[in-house]
Amino acid sequence: MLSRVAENLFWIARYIERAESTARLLDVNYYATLEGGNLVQEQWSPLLVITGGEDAFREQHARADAKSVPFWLAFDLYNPSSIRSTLTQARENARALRERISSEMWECINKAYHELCFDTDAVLQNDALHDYCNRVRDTSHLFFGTALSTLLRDEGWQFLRLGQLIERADNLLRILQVRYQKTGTSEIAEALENHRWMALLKTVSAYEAYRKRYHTRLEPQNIAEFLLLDSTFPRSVIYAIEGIRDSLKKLPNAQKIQKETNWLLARLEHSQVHEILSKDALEEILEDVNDVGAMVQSTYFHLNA
Amino acid sequence: MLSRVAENLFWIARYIERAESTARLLDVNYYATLEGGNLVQEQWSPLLVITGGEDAFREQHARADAKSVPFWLAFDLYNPSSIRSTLTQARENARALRERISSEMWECINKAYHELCFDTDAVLQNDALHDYCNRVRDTSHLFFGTALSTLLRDEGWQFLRLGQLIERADNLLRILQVRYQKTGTSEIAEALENHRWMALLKTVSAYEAYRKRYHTRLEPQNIAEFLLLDSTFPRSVIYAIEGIRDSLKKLPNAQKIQKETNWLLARLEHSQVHEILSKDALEEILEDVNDVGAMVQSTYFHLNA
Amino acid sequence: MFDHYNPTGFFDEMYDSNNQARVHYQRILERMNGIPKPEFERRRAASDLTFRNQGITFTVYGDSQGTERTFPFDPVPRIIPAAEWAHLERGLTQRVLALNAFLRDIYGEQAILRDNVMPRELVISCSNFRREVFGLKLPLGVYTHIVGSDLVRNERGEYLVLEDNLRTPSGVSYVLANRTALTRTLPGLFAGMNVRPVQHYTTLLLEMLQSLSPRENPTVVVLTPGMYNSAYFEHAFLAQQMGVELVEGRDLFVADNRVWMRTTTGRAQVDVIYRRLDDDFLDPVAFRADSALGVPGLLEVYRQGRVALANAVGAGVADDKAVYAYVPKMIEYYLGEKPILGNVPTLLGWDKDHLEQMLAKPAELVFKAVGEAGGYGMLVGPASTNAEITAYLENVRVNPRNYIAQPVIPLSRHPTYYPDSGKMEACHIDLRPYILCGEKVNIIPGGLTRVALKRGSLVVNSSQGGGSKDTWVLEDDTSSSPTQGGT
Amino acid sequence: MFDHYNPTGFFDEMYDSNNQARVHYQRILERMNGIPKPEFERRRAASDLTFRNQGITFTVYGDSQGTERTFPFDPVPRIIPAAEWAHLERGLTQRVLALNAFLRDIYGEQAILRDNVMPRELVISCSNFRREVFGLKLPLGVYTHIVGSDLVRNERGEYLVLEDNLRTPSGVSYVLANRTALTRTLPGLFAGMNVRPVQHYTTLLLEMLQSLSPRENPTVVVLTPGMYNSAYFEHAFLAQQMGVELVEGRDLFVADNRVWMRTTTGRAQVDVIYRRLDDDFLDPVAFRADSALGVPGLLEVYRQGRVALANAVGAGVADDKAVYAYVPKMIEYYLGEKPILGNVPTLLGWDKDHLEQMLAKPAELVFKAVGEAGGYGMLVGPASTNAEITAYLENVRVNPRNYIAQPVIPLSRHPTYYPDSGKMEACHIDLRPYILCGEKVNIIPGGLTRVALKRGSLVVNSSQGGGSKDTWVLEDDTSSSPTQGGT
Repeated sequence: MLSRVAENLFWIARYIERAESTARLLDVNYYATLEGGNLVQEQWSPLLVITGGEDAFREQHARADAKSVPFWLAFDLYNPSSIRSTLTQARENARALRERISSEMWECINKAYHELCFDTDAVLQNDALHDYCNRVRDTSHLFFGTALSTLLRDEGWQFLRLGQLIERADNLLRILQVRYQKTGTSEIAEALENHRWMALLKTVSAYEAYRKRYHTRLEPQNIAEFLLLDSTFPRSVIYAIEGIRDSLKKLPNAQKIQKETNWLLARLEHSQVHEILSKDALEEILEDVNDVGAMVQSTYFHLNA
Repeated sequence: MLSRVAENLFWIARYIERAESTARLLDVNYYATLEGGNLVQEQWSPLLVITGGEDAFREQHARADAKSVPFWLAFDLYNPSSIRSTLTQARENARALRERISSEMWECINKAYHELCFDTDAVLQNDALHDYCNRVRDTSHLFFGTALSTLLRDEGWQFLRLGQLIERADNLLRILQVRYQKTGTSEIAEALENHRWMALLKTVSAYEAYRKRYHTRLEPQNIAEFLLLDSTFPRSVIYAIEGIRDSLKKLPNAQKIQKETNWLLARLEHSQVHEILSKDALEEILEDVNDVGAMVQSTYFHLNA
Repeated sequence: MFDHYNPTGFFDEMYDSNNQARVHYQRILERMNGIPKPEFERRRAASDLTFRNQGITFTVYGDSQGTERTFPFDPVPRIIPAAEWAHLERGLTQRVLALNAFLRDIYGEQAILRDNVMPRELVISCSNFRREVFGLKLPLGVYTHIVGSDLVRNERGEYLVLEDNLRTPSGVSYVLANRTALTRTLPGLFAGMNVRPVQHYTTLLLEMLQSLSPRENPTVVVLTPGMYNSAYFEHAFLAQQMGVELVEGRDLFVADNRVWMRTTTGRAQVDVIYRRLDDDFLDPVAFRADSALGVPGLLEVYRQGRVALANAVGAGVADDKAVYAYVPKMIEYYLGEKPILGNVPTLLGWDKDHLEQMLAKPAELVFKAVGEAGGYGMLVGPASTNAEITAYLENVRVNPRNYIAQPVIPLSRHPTYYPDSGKMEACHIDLRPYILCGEKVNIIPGGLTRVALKRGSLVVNSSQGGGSKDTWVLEDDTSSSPTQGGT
Repeated sequence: MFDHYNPTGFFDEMYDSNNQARVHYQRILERMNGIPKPEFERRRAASDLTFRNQGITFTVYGDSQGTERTFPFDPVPRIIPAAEWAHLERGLTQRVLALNAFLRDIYGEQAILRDNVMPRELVISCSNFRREVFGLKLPLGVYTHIVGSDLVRNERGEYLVLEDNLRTPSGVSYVLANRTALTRTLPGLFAGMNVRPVQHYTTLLLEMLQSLSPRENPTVVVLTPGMYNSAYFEHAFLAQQMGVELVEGRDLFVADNRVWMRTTTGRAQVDVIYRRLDDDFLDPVAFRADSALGVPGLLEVYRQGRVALANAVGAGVADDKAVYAYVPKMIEYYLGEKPILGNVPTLLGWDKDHLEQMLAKPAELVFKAVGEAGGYGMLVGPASTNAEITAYLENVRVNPRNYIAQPVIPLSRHPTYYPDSGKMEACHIDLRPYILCGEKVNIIPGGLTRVALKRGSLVVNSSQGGGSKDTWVLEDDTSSSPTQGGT
C-alpha cells in the first residue's frame, strides 16, 4: 500500500474520531451546565485543558465562557482541533484518496463537510448546538459503520483502526486526567457529584453501559475502572489498546511497536485502578499511547525508497 | 442475558441486514436495466427468486415488471421481507429492548422507521427509489456503526453479530445461486456480460474492492472467488462465516454450533471456487448456514427454566 | 407571543391579579419575548420531532397494535419559587409518611379501625384491599415506595391534594425528558436561573430499590406488562437509566422458593421487582387466573420475604378515592400533626348523607369511580349533558360505595403555546410530584406539570388530550427577576 | 416547460426547421412534458446536490486552496440516432488511425515531411514536438491512446472536427456520471429507448493500458498532478473504477532502471502510467527542472521501454492547432482515404497569406493560440471590443506561428433547462467523444455534450461557464418515436 495512502487513512480516522470526541464533550458539558442548576458552575476552562490549545484560545478570545468556548471547540478555524477544522482536514485527506476508500465512505465525509463546515454562525445563534453535535457524532458512526461494511480488511483497514483507536485512547485519557485532578473535595453536594460523574460518563457514551455493569451509585473509582480497564466497553482505554495490538498483528514490520503496545497492555492489565488514578500514571499511559502513534508514523509513513 | 433480549438482538440485526441487502439488490438492478440499454432485459423474476416468496408475490400481483417488483421488494406489507416490513419488525424488536441497546441505536432505528415506513407511495411516484435505497443502506451502516462504538462487547454484541453475518451469508449465497445458474450462454454480447457482473458486484458493494483485488476484466470465476472465498472482503461468505466462528467462541454452550461452523469453514477453505460453483454445492453451503442459524435459536432462545 | 394573553378568570401562574408578571417569571418572560416567533415555532417543531424520534410516546388503547402518540410538550416552563416548593415538600413528606403508617397498620394491628377513626367497612370493602398480604413484615416497613400525588391550585392559588397514586404512578420519565427537551429547545432560558436539577432521580430510585433487599448487590428488575402498555416507554426508560433488566412476566419464573429470570445461560435470581403491573395481574395463582402477564407463584415467594416488590401488594387500598377523604385524619392520628396540604372536599357515595347531596346537584360536581385512574370513569357535571348525567347516576345508585364526588376545582392556569393560533393561551394545569420512600423520603424538585390542552378543559390526563411542561423549582428566589442575579 | 421554446436561428438538435420535434426526440419530449414543473425542478435540484455530495467537481484555478465547483448538469439529454453515430464512429476511427500514423512517422522516418505533404518547419516548430523521443519504438506503435476530439455541428447540421485533444483529454468521467445522474433523476425517460450503455468504458480503458506492457499482470497507475488540479475528480474516479493506484509524482521514484511506488512495505514496480500530467512536468531531469510534480529520471526508463506512458510523450505535436489543419491531408496520405469528417476552415498565422487575412478582418474570426486548450488564449472576434482585438493582434503579430483563426461556426443548439427562468432555452453545444486506441480502436457511444450556459455564448468549456448533458446514442432508430417500440 502506498505510504501516502496509509498515512491519509490513519489521519482521516483520527480527525473523525477527534471531531466526534469534541462534539460529545461539548454537547454534554454545555447541557450539563444548564441541567445542573447552580450546582454546576460554568466550568469552561477544563474543556480547554482537555482539548489542548488553551494558549491559542487566549490569543483569540478574551474570556472562557458559554459563548467563546463552544465557538472555539466547534467552529473556530484558528483552533486546529475544532470540529470544523478536523472535519475539513478529514475531508482533505479523504479527497486525496477518494479512489482508495469506498464511494460510500467518501460521500459520507464529503456530505458532512458541506453540511457541517459552512454557515456555522446560525448554529449558535439558534441554540442548535445539540443538534449539530449529534450530527457530528452520527457522521462518525456512519463513517466507521460504512467502513466496517465496505472497506477491504487489508492494511488500509488496519491503519484506519489504528488512527481511530489511538485518538480514542488519547482523548479519554486527557478527559480522565482533568476530571480526576480534583477529587477529594468532600464538601461538594451529593447531587453535584452525581451530576458530574453522569456528565463524564455521558461524554463517552458510557452512562447506560456503566449502569449495566455496576449496580451501585456513581463511584469515581468504579467509573475510572470501567473507562480504563473494562475491555467489553468499546470506548475504554484498554479496549482501544487491545484493538491497536490486534491491528498491529496484521501489519508487516510491526515488531517494535507491538512490543511497546504489549508492554503497555500488560501494565494496564496488572494494575489496580487506584494505582493508575494518580496523575502521574495517567500521564505515563498517555505518553505511551502517543509513542505508539509516533512509531506508527515513523515506521510506515515517512519512508524514503 | 435474558433469552428474549438475546433473541431480539439477533433478529434486529437480521432484519436490518436484510433491509440493506434488499435495498442494494433493488437499487442496482433497477438502475442497471436503465443503464444497460436493450442489452439488459428487464429481469425482475430473478429478484423474486433471490428474495424468496415468489408464490406470495403472484397472489398479489398479476405480473413481474418494473412497477410491481420494486413495490413488492420495497414497500409491500404482504411481503414479510420487504424493506418496509423488515424495518418495521426491526423496530418492534428494538422497541422491546430499547433499555438494552444504547439510546443512539434505538433512535437510529426508530427514526428510520418513521422516515422510511410511511408515505411510501410518493417514492415510486417521484422516481425516488435510488434515494430511498440509499437511505436504507445508510440506516444499516449507521446502526451497526453506532453499535460498534456504543454497545458493550458482551453476549449481546455476539448475538447482534451472529444475526448480521448469518443474514449476510444467506443473502449473498442466494444471489450467487441465481446469478450462476445461467452461465455458458456464450452468445451474449461482451458489453452485456460486463454489465451483468458489474451489477452483481455493485449489489454487494464489491465493485471497487474487486477491481483493486483483480486487475483483469470481470471474470465470473474471479468474481465468485472474491465473493465466496476472499476473507478480506467484509461482505464475502467466508468473512461472514469466520465472523460467526469468532462470535461463537465468546458464547457459552456453543461447542456443538462451533463444530458445525468449523466444519463448514474448513470445507470452504479447502475448496476451489469452481467446485463450489456447481449449484448443489452452493445449496449445501446455504443449508449449512441456515443450520447454524437454527442451532443458535434452539441453543439460546427457546429455553424453559 | 404573549400579546393579548388573558390571564383573568382563574388563578394564573404567571400573572398576578393586576395583570403583572409575577416576579419569578419576569426574567424568562423577557427572554421568550426576545425570540422571533418563526424561530420559536421552528424550535418547538424540532422538539416535537425529537420526541417522536426518541420514541417518547404513550400507547393509546383501542386497536390491536396499539397506536403510539407523543405526549405534547409545551416549551413554556412552569416555575415554582423556592419557598413555595419548601412548603410542598414538607406537606408531601408528611402525607406519604402517614399513608405508609396507615398501610402498615391496616395490614397489621388495624389500630385506626379499632379506634374508630375510620370506618372498618369502608376500608375492607376497597377493591384494592388485599387480605393475602395481611400480617407480612415488609423491608423497611414501607408499602408505597414510589408515590405520585396529584396537586392542584384553586382560585386563591392554594395547593390541594386531588388524589394520591400509590400503586404504579407514571409520568416521571416525562419530568426527565421534558427537562432535557427544554434545555435543547430554549437553552437561553436557563442561564443564571438556578433551576434545581432532576436527572438524579433514577440514581435515587435504584438505591431505594436496592435497599429493599438484604442481599449485598441485589438484582433489581423492572416488570412491565409489555410493549403495548400505555406507559411502556417509561418502563424501558427507567430500566435503562438504572441499568437493570426490563422483564415481562414470561421472562420470570418461580422455582425453589425463589424468583428467576430466563437467561441465555440458564436462570438468574431476582431480588427486587419494580413492578409496573397491577396487583390483579401479578400472579395468576393468587389473583386473576386469566392473567398472562404475571408470574405464577410470585406471591408465595413474596410472602416468604424472598423477593421484594415495589410498590407493595395491597398499597392500593390507601389511594382508593373514598379512603382519600380520611388522609387528613390519618396524619393527625399517626403523626400527631396538622395536615400541611389540604384535601379537596369530598362526598362519599358510601355515606348516606353524602350520597343524597351527590344525587341532588350532580351538575355542579365532579364524580369519580374510586378504583380508577387516568381520568377514566369520571363525570364532570358542568360539562355533561342531562342524558350523560342520568346514565352515570344510574351506576352510582347501583354501587354507591364505588363513587365519590367533589366540587369542581377552578384549577389554576398557565400560559401555553398553541401552534395552531401561534399564540399563548391560558390552560388549566396540575402538578404531580414524585416521592421516593425508602429509608428516608426523597422528592425530586418539581414533578410533572400536566396541561389541559383541549381549550377550556379541566382534564389534564394524557389519555384525554393533555400535554405537559417542564417544571422548574428555583434554588433560591433571588435569581428570577430581571434586575437581580447573574449573567 | 417547452412552451415558447424558440428553435430558430441555428440548427436545433431537437426541432427541425418546421418547428417539429425530430423523430428521435418525440418520445422523451412527451415524457418530459408529463412531469409537473415543480417536481421537475425538485429532481433537478436534488441531482445538483448529489453532484456536490459525491464531490463530482472541478477546481477553478486562482486561489491557493482551489475552489471546487460542480459542472452544471442539464437533465435534458442529447440524442444521437444510430445511423448518425455510425457515421461519426467511422470518421473518428479513420482520423485517430491517421493521427497515430502521423506520430509514428514524425518521430521516425518523417516520410510526410520528406514527401512535402506538410511543411517541415511547421512541425518542428511545434512547442509540443519532443526531440527526446525521436526514434523510440512504442508498444503497439500507438502514441495517442486516449483521444478526445471536439465535434461541432454547423448551420446545416454537419459534424465538423473543431480540434483534436491527443495529450490528456478530460471529461470522460462526466460521461459516466451524467448517465448515472440521469437514470436517477428521470428514470422514466429511458424505458424502451434502447440507449447504448457507456459504463464499460473503464473496463476498456484498463485493458488498453494493460496491453501496453509486456508483463503478465502489469501494474497500472494513474499519475495526477494532485488534488488541486482542475480534473482531479476525474483522475481519482478513473483510478477507482479501474482499481489501480492514483499516484502523485512524490509517490514514484526511479531506481535500477525501473519506476517504483513507495509503499508501506518498501518499493513496488510500476509498468504502465496513465499520466494526466503534461510532458513538460513529467521529469524535471529531462524537461522543466522546476517541476515538483514529476518523477526524476522517468524519461530515461521510458526510453528504455521499461515503463509505458499513455499518452506517449510527444503526442501533442499532432494536436497543435496549426498541425490540425493538415489532418485531412494526413488521412489521404497515410490511409489513402477521403476524410469522413470535415475540418473547420483554418487560417494559419504561420502562413503569410493567411496571416494577412487574419489581420484584415479579425472581428469576423475566432483566434486561438495553437498550444492552449480549455478555452484559454482565445479571442472570439464578434464578441470582443476593438481594444481587446487590438491587444490580441499585437501578440499575433509578434508570434504569428502561435496563432490560428477560424470563421465563427454557428454551433447547433439544444433545449436546456434554466432554473432561473424555469424554462427551456436554446443553448449552443458541442460533442467530445472518447476514443481508445490500443490493439484496436474503441469508442464508447456518445461522449460528452458540453453546453454554453451563458446565454448567447458559443463557448462551452467548464472554465468558461459551460455545463453538460447526458448524451444518448440509440441502439436502433425505431424505438424513439412515440408510436413505435416497446412499453
